[in-house]
Amino acid sequence: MEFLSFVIFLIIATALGVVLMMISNFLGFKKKIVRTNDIYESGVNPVGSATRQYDIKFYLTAILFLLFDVEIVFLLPWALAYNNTQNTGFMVAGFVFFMVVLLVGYIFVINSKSLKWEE
Amino acid sequence: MFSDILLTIITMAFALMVVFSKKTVVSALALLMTMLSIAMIYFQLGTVFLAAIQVLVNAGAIAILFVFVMMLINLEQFENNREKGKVKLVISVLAILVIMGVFALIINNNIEVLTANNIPDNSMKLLFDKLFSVYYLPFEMATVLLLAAIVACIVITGHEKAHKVELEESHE
Amino acid sequence: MSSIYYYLAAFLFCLGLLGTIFKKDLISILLCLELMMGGVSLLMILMSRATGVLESQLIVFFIIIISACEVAIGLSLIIALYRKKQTIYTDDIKIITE
Amino acid sequence: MLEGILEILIKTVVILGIPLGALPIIIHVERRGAGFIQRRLGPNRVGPFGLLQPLADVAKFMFKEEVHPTHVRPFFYSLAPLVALTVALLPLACIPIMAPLEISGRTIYPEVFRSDMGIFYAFAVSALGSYGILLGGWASNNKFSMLGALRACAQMVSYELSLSTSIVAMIFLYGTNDIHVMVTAQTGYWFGFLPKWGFFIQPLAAMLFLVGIFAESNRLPFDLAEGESEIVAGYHLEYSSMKFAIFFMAEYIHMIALSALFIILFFGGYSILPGLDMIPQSPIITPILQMGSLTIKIAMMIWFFVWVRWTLPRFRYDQLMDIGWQRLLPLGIINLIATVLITYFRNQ
Repeated sequence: MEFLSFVIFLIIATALGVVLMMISNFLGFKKKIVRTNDIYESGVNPVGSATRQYDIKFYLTAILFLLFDVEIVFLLPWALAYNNTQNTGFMVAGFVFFMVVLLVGYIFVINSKSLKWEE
Repeated sequence: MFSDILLTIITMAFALMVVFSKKTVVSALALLMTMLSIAMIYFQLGTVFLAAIQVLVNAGAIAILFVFVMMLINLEQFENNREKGKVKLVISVLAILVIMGVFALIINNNIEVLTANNIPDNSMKLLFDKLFSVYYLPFEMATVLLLAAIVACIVITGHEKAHKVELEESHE
Repeated sequence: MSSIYYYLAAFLFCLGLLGTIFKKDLISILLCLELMMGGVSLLMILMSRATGVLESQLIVFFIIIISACEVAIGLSLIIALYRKKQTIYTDDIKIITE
Repeated sequence: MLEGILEILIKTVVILGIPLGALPIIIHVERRGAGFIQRRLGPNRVGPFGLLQPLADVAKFMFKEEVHPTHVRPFFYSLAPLVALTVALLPLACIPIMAPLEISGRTIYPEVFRSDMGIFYAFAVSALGSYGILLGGWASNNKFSMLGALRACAQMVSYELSLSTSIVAMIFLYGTNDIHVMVTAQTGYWFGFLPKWGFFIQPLAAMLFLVGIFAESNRLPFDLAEGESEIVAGYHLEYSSMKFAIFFMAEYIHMIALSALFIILFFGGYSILPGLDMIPQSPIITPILQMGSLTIKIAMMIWFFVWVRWTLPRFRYDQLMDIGWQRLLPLGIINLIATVLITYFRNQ
């Protein structure tokens, strides 16, 4: 039942977007001017291609996000399990170890200056 | 029953797209869709928590990383020069068909056992309790593994300055 | 529930294997490895459902952690290689090392 | 079975209809609010107080020429707005607008799909929000779009970390994932006058979450994705007419959904506002009061967004990343450690 309701919601939400996009396709004003369809670069003739090499920092941000995200995501079940267990001391000791590891990683990242954006 | 078949077909279609699509960016996006449909299957099987983790980590972070890298590397300068060793392809497709056949035999012989549902309703709570009592140590070790991965990533990609000097030289 | 998901898991694994063998660029190889991991995790959850053993769901947790590490390091290596040699094809790497 | 499907359909239509119907009003409030804050008039010509302006806008969006640039990747170019809108709508599925109703011995839940993993689900789905933007920027095949999309993505991803630390702290304190249990825990008063809202036990987490919402929904002061002075309009530069409008809607709906989550975690969700609970409760009045309270809370949040937007200038990109990684993330981690240790030692 849960799954069914999710699927129905998903289908209706997608259908909504499709219908909205169709509306302007049918009603939209149509006029063919060649220059309208050109690439936009502040009104001048476009230079080079858009698929150039971008800054490595974007990529480093994403990679560090992935690793930190995995760590933090696994804290969520920990928070739930803590409230079910009697053995809280053990849980908190593990948590402190976990956090120490996370902080060591964090300090390493900050020290390596790979997330410094200004030159 | 119907939704099982539909989800399977969707997942298979996206998985085929991952392998056979001509553009690598398209295959990365297809991988994202495969991950999302696998998450739907998890959801349908009743393991909502694992579905959420799958969406968060596999679809939310790993797939985004692939897309980012493709935008960084400027893949379109590489032409698609995959050479096709026809004999190798035929042999490995045959081998995979044999593997699938063996699999099908095993599944068909144990079909009652395999399609049973033996998970209790509050399985997530039990799962968490197990993870954070009996299997706490491996979990902590996995965290250390993540730390090692963070350090490795920074060290591998961290020669920004050397690279810049190189680029400037090549421009001149 | 029907047994069709078992076939799906096997299919994903085999397809990933096929891709890993035949793809020439490193990024596609990593993508196919992810497919294989997806197949294995799906099989783990199916088996946990069939046998009632919760531990196999825990394996999925660890697969997710390990695949995150693997992808991060693999992509870093690809980036480093690309900066050095301007290529991501396995054949070119072979030529370079010779 | 058929009855169940009908119930789901009704809930879906209501849950999707409310935010979509409220959108024109929100946009109008935003413009009039801008006028009010900057001491100018704002749109006031169409209809009384300019109230018909949103309708005129919708009509304009419908009848505008749809430009199909020749250099885009056509399939993904059309897919991107669709992805953005669908992903923005998904978190709404698990947000309850009132307490579960008891009708003839059957419990009817107000959210579209009921799960004890509600917060997880909403959080996981809203993490997908960056794909619409990334796809749009990439498919446009334009330098400005590409750069805007990359910026937006890196920014959303960085602020998600501090946002998730504050969610972990709140889940730890409530000890549950179930939204209804969370709201029940926040009903009532401390010392007879202070509402039992999460905000008063975790103000720091609330601040982190609030900043996170601004960054996730690309609102000013964090709207680097569309910084006009640098990259013209960012990822939706090549989009026109309804496709542009859909991106716009997706941004607002993302904002509404995240505000609703914020209210559930920190301001008591649908629990009745202090003052309104003087009204005598009955099975008919209570749900209406709950819906009203939730609406008022979300409206206050929206007004707060408008207020901030027209007050603060935009950050620079390096400042933005520094705030995310070097200020908010350590604050979140320290807050989490402090919360856990204090709770542990208080229970000893």
